[in-house]
Amino acid sequence: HLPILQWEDKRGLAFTKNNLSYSSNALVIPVSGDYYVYAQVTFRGPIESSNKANSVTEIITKVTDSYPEPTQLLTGTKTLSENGNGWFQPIYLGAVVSLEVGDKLMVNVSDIKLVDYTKEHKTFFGAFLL
Amino acid sequence: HLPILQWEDKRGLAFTKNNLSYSSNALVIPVSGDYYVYAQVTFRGPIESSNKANSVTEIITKVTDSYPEPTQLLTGTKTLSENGNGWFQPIYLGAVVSLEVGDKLMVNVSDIKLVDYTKEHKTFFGAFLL
Amino acid sequence: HLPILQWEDKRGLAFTKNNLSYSSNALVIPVSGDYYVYAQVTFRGPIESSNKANSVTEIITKVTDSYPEPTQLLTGTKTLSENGNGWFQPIYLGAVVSLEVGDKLMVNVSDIKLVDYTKEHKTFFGAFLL
Amino acid sequence: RREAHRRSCPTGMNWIEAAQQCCTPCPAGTFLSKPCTSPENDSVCLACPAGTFHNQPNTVNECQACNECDREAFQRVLSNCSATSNVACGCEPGHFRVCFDHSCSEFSCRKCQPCTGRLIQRPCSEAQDTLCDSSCKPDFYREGDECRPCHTRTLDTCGKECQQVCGGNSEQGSG
Repeated sequence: HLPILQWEDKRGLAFTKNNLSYSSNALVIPVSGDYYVYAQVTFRGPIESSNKANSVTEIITKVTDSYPEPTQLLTGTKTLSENGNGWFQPIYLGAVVSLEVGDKLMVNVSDIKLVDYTKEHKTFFGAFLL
Repeated sequence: HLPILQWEDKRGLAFTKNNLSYSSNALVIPVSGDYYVYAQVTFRGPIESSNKANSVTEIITKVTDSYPEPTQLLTGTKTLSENGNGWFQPIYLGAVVSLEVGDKLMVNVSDIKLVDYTKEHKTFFGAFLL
Repeated sequence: HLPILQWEDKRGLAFTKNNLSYSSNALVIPVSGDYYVYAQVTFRGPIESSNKANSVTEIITKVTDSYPEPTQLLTGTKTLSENGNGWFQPIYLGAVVSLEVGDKLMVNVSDIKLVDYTKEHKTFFGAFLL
Repeated sequence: RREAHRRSCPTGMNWIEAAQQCCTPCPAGTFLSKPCTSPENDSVCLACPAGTFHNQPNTVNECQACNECDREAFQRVLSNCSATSNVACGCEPGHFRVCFDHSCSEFSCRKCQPCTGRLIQRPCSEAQDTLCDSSCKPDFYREGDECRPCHTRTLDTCGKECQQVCGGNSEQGSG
């Protein structure tokens, strides 16, 4: 599995609204229904310690009691063409998905070291019930 | 006109919610109102059979009884700089538009051969009534 | 501060509904609550008159009576790798934010000369109350 | 009165959901301000406000916004937006179109190449760049892929070809 992003849910712009709660890296769905789920991850590199990435990927996944495996809901994946010098790059994802109470939503990324988590307005994650 | 994408609306993550129906490549609007319309297309290349693309374009268009030509609602267009080697690239679009009952929404792309439609979490299309 | 984009709020696809209003380059929030705020800016270059940009940035900011400084709500920023020839590139941003009545939302960009303002379906800005 | 149902309007008439009526479309250049109250009488159609247009008969309650030409990128207006047609853009003199798609609805304007020291085979036009002659003009000698005037040559820059074209030494430089 790809690494899972952790999220700040208390301070600043954190987004836990309409009693969506956030625990162990996941948004927990309080009531069944159709949700617009979205996430943006800003990636940046190159990073010494991580091998030279030639692409970045962001995946919103769902973990549900009714199915043993995580389900990939939305995927944004892009090759990098910045050949070596410093680069940065956002990937935004958003769509309507049907969710059940207790389902957990997470954001996985290709390489956690490439994520720019320094500012909450650059990397964010949320959902709202329609 | 640019080619129109076809969509799977029965299985898996298909998105025809709140009685939006889908027929002949278009989302059909069941009731007049303001909708948040969105689509992501993941493009990938190069593809032998299609001439070397130097840009990719995704357009959400509206066809309506009240006007004889399609109207471009939202456009995402990007040049490619991956010079030859394999590339992939998502374009996400989303905004609020006023629609009438019976209006049809479609997604046009610059080159249908460059669309990665292998996984529904990479290329998707939907709308919800506000 | 980064330059602020001006918006057409009457003609064509532009509209302000449920008394969201637009004045002096800002969307004005009529009632407190959680809003999904979004904007897309299509950038294009190179432009002779502006020095060679190696990145583009779009920021949705909030100005509120309760705080003297604008707050950066959402940021999309990307390096350019199109080395010299003509390039274009959309950046889409969207998320839920809590807003108070009277708050003002604006879109700032790194270089206003690089914004493609020619077609309303390429560069747009909006919000809706959840 | 036959119940007019959606989608069963006679040809040349559009169904108006708000009025539950079939009405005659408004002419190009106008929009539907008030729908007809019966198929026999006319809708109220108003002219598209400045900066908007409709190039087709329609029953839309607002007009489309005109595009703008990209002045920063050397585009110029070929024909202004009118109530019945969108703006048409081209390139400023001395520039030609580089199309981004087959229909060339999206293009940038690039500076025409000057053909310094060469004859022009085909002048620059809206559609394509200048085509320069491959050989240099009289009194110009080739240096790499450039053509240089003989009078600018110096002893150490005037190689074999330069001497053939411009003669032996630099003092006698003709022209």
